[in-house]
Amino acid sequence: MMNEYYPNFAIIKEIKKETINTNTFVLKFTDQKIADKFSWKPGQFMMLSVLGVGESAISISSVENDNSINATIRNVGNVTNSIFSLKKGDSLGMRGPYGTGWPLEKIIGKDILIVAGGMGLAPLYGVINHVIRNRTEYGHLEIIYGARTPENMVFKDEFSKWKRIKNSTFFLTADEITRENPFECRTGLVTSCFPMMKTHHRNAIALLCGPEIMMRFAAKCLETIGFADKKIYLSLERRMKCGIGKCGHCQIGLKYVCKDGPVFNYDDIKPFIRPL
Amino acid sequence: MASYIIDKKDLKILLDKFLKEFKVYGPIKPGLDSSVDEIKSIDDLHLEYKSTIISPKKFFLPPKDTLFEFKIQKGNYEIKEIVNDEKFILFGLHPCDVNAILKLDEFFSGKFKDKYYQNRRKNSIIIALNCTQPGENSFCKSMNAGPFLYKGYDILLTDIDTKYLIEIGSDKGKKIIQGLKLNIASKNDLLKKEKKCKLANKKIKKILDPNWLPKLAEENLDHEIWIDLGERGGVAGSFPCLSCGSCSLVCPTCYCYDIYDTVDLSLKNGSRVRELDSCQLLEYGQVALGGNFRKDRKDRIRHWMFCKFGAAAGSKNSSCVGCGRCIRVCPSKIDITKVAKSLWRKK
Amino acid sequence: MAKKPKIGVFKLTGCAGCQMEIFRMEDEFLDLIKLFDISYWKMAKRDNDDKDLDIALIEGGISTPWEIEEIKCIRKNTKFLVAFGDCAIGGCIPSIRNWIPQMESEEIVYPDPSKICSTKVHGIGEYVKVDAELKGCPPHRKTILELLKSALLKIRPRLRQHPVCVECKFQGNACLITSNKLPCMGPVISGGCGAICPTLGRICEGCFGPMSNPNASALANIFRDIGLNDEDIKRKFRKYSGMSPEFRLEAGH
Amino acid sequence: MTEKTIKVDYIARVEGQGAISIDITKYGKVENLQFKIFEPPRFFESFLVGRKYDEVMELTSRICGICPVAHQITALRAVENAMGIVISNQTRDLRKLMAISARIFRVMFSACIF
Repeated sequence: MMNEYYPNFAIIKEIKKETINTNTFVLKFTDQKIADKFSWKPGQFMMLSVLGVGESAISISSVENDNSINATIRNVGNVTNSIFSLKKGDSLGMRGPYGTGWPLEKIIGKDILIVAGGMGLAPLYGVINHVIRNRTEYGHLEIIYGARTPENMVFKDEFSKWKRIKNSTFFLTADEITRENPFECRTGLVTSCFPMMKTHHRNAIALLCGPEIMMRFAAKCLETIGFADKKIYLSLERRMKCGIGKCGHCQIGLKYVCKDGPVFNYDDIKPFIRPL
Repeated sequence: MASYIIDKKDLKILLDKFLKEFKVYGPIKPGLDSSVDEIKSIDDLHLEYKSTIISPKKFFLPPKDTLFEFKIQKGNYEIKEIVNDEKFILFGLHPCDVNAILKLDEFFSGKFKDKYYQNRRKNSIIIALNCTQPGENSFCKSMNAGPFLYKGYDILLTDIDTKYLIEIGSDKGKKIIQGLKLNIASKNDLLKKEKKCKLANKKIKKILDPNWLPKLAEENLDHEIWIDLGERGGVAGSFPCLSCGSCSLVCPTCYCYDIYDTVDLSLKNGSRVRELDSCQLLEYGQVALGGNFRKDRKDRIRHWMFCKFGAAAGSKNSSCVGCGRCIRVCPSKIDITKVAKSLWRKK
Repeated sequence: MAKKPKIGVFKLTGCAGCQMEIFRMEDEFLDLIKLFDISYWKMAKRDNDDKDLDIALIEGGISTPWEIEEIKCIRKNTKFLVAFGDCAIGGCIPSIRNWIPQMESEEIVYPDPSKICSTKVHGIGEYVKVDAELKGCPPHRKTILELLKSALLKIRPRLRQHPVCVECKFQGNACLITSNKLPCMGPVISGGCGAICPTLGRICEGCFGPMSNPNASALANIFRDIGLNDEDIKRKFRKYSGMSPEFRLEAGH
Repeated sequence: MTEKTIKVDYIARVEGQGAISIDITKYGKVENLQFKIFEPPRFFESFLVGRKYDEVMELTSRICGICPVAHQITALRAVENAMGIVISNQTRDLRKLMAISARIFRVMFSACIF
């Protein structure tokens, strides 16, 4: 019997700097058998661990069907801090993937509205790439990405590519622009982009990820525009310890974020999202 | 399977046989303050207990449990498995606790299996004892978990005055009493058990209808009673919640745990440990950068109540069995049955 | 191996019991000397250097003007400043006198109070930024070790602030409040001691200070229900951490 | 005439919060001795007024972290004397045992750090 709690080991193949405190780590399982068997869906997450320090849930931000796993991590806590002190070639513990991921099969043929804030773009990165690769299967793609400042944005290298996607709109917005503004960001919250939005709620699905306060406001605004609760999906963050729905920390209402989520239909969890 | 009968004074024979082969844990004190601990001889055993302080889940989900040990050498890791193969008998568990164990069994299986729990469970033999003297806080009858047991035991004892009725519930149970000369129970003995059951049922004063509990939770997310419980007090004579976590720690179906790493001073050897946690504590919902998803006391107590009502993520597997431990242990005198009743009344 | 972290141990208004707790880590003490560079520790060595410390363990509260200067100076020279024990966090037992007029207490103790220069006792947090708190009177050696280990690992220490009740339940104790009607401070007091007193049948006196988000007013009400009067309750909350914001109301501010 | 001066800036036995300086003449006579305690006052005597009798032992043991037992046992005796309580021989012996072992610890400790 496999023990779910044992981490497998992965090697850091590459480290890409995203922002001042965010890096993308390209990881690969050291065990080739596990690496070959590994498959994931956009929106799922991994449990990364540095033995002696602890374990942390990190969402996968790879391009689909890639042999390696990208993890975009912001340096905020003990585990992430320890991961940041690792160098290329170092190994760390990794188990997963866990969670359900975005309902990509369910939304074929629909327009897609992606609203992301800050680090929230990481779990959606796979979705955007999936839509680009299967462009004909989906309708209009609209990405609204907000961050505190333009410097705080992740995946900046991809922005020029995303701006050229066929049948799509791409908004960038920042709370404040202190220094230069290389991507022609607007200022304001993500919701300030909604009035200019091309997506009409009739045939669209909204995918939200970001700080919970942002998602709550965005979901509320989308509701007033006319989006049905069932058409809004969001990816939540909670304290996770086991990743497999046993330790109980990530409960939200009748669900575990780690097992039943982290992607939820807004309709299911609406009563449980409240002010921090 | 067949039922047997044993004289109370002959219980020693039974216990001595078990002691020869297994480690035996059982209630060690009479009354309410009992605890399930190791039994070395018949004198340690007190089957007239009402309830234990800590539930017997500690044998399957210990307060502190090492998941694995590791060694770090020049950036390479080595993981050492922890094997615990000790076989043991839990002697004299009450039906509520056995039912709670059944719930945990369900919880720790499923798509992701918890090897540690399942391993301990596999190595355990449960000898249950039907509860003829339910305590004043018990409401097991309402939660379909007692006072008499109908499933989940390997062997079931029932006190019928001068004798114990022995019922076998599994092959494991059959195997361990093989070789003992026991008398087959008569029809009269079985009738006596029925009578005892009825008597015990009558002794339970707290009654609740479990069927509407989940619905009650669903409808009362924003009820005032949660503010009363958290800050103001006065729910059926209770004080405000202290967030001490006692209720969830003594609960036989609470399963939440925390995982952390410890290392020795050389930073080379360490272990990953899980420790029983409580949703009543502030740190339970805390994430990096100080964010907390359950900051308010009222949110925490509400979550726990809902979990016990069967309206949280654990669903039926973490719902209440009516053992009454949380009522007894709460310094604030918060009574889950009274909370449920006032929710119902205030509708 | 990287440079050994430099440690300084300082004593202000306290009893040195917390420092003693370091000496009492008999099993690990020799390893600690090897792993750390003890740069300043008046109690243990003659040559002391308080410059460029990685960690400073401050024992004791602040009750004199020159201690204010001293703690500010230590803060300047230290990367990670630890309030080591209850005195440094909130004044602990010496802070009981904060409720007595200063002149009055001086006159009781000293025949000539004019030579005494003392103010009310406060924790060091009143004057400087504190990076971590080690609760306890004295802190348990396990938590001290945890802090030192996390310094080596360069992570934030895992210092839990659960109530004594949690540890009491781990030990399998019966609740002293509910079963014996004793005024135990456990439900609002931070654990870490392993619930030593309740395990021996004694009530928790509260030497580890308030837990995270305690409900002190509720416990005061419970005490009142048990039969304590307002003076008793004030005295209980005013013992180890009366100055803490969590207990301030119950301690009679 | 001062021939030799012994100066200790901080004495570890009083937790580093005391100093001593001795001037000695040629003939070995102590000419000048200064003993300074710069430990901040904590006014135990004043705040113990108004506390309950059973708290005294607990509070006084915090006078000194090196020798808590001495203060504790003394406080116990004071309370017992005040209330006229006569303790049994067994209790007295146990306390003696405790005091002696605490003293052994203290002496060992002082020997170690110097």
